[in-house]
Amino acid sequence: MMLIKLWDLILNNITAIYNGKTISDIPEDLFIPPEHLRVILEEFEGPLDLLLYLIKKQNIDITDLPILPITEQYMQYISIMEEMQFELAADYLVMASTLAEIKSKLLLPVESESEEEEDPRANLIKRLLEYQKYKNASEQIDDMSRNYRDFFVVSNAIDVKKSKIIEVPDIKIDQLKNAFADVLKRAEIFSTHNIIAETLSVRERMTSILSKLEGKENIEFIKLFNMEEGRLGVIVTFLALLELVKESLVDIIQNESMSKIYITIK
Amino acid sequence: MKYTLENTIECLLLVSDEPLSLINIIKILDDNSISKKQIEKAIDNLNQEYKNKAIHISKVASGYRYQAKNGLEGYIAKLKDKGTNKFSKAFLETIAIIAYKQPVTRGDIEEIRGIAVNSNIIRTLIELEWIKVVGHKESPGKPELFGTTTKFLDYFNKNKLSDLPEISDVDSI
Amino acid sequence: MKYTLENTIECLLLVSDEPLSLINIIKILDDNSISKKQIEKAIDNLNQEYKNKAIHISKVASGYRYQAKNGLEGYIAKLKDKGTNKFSKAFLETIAIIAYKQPVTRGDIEEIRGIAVNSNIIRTLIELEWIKVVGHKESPGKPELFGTTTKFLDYFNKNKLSDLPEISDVDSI
Repeated sequence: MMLIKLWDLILNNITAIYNGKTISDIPEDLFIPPEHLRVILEEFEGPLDLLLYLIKKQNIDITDLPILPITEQYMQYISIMEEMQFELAADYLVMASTLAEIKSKLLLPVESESEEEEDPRANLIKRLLEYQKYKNASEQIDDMSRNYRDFFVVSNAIDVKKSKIIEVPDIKIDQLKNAFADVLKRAEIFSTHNIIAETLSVRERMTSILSKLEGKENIEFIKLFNMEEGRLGVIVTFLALLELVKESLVDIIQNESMSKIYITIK
Repeated sequence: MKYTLENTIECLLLVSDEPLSLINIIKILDDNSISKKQIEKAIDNLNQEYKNKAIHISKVASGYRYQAKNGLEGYIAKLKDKGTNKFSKAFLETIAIIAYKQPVTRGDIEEIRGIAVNSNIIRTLIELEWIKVVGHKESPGKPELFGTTTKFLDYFNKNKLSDLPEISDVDSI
Repeated sequence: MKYTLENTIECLLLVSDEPLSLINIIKILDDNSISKKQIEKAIDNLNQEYKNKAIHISKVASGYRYQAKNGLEGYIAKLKDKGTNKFSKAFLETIAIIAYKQPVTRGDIEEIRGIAVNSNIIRTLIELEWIKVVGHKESPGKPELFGTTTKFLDYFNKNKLSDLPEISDVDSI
């Protein structure tokens, strides 16, 4: 039920980007997993963006904004988001009440004595147009040529001998942790990656395996394991190896079945 | 001076992390007899010398820097192991509003976008040194007013704010 | 090729953050007809051309890189005086990313921070022996992979990496 309603909203032409792929033309019988729906919902940058989408979808003349159908659709959307327990920004609800207010004002009989009564929709229309203007501007900025993508800056190209003895910085362990937490928060802003916290022991083991391999042709698989570490140690080493293979950093080689397995740097 | 003015400027620009303005260069050289004109001339001479080379000195908002000329992007891309520098829509909208409407407060940005400003975005913009606090609005709470910096323009290879693409008012959607 | 081999190598070495070995250069050029000898010769020619300049290409352990010749130390010191970034947020974040996400390339760090990595920070970390090159990623240009050292752990009085504070609820941050 919920999916069908949403279907209406998304089917028309929303081009949500998921993992870089456009999922605009999905066959009708395809089930959309909830996390994909979430991505589609997240495509909206706020209530104004959602309203603009609804208006565009219906080819409505914005200067004659039909408040009733738009309000209904907007509310429908909000309820889907709530059903999905999507963390709904309060701003969406503020907009809902603004719409309701405009609607009720429009339903009131026009009092002729107040000259030049402003159209209750005027302010909303103005905001929508203003927002569209900056949305366009943001797309223009996105299209501008930028460093490292469209041109390349030569910076710091020359090695300069350090004469002074380096001073060891004074860093507390918590600062390090907080710095990483900060960086993860920030990383959300740059939309190209997903960062998952992995257990440090696996990461550490990856580094130590690479160090062991550095300068060597190969190492026998079995030699990477230290039995004294017990089961957990073995598992950590194994996971680290898998991760290294996944990141194409090492190769696992076995010349014939049952023969010795070797690990080499790729 | 052991080297010509040209050779000295060449070395300084290549050593520097950031673009150097004429004033920066004069300060470093610490020689009253050298004028801005002379430095500009030396930079012209260098670019003349680089005519067939794949690099040149380019002028951006905060000064002069070396850039690769077109034609080697394919090689450089391999060299750089870069991310794609994609920015989220929220990030782009925020910087667009600041760039085109500056000076603006957080409240102004919220008003236009219709949604609360993500503090991480503002923090990132400040750390990137793309924006800075340029003053405080004369209103309750004295909110900070943000404006863009020369570093923001540098990133997009622009000299001044008016080099940004023009935007016009929207009257239909 | 639009540029001569000399001009191409000049540009690549200048744009690169790391020294490039002959093998690196050949891989980037991706042209079987170019031999190591030819590249060595081109570098010689460039250095010949730089005879009166304040820069030259020098060979270090991991490859070729540009260096300043003697004579401009005073100016360069002023240029670099702007602080070594040692206690900066960028420094802290860079070492934090290496510690928690190792092995990582420069590109990985840039992608996570969204900001270009300051080469001075990497150099300082290597000089401090807090990080080292633990391998090379199998991607064009074979970028270096950095990991932390035991010296880094010693500094924080830890035995192993997993003793570092956990970043538990990363998703909810």
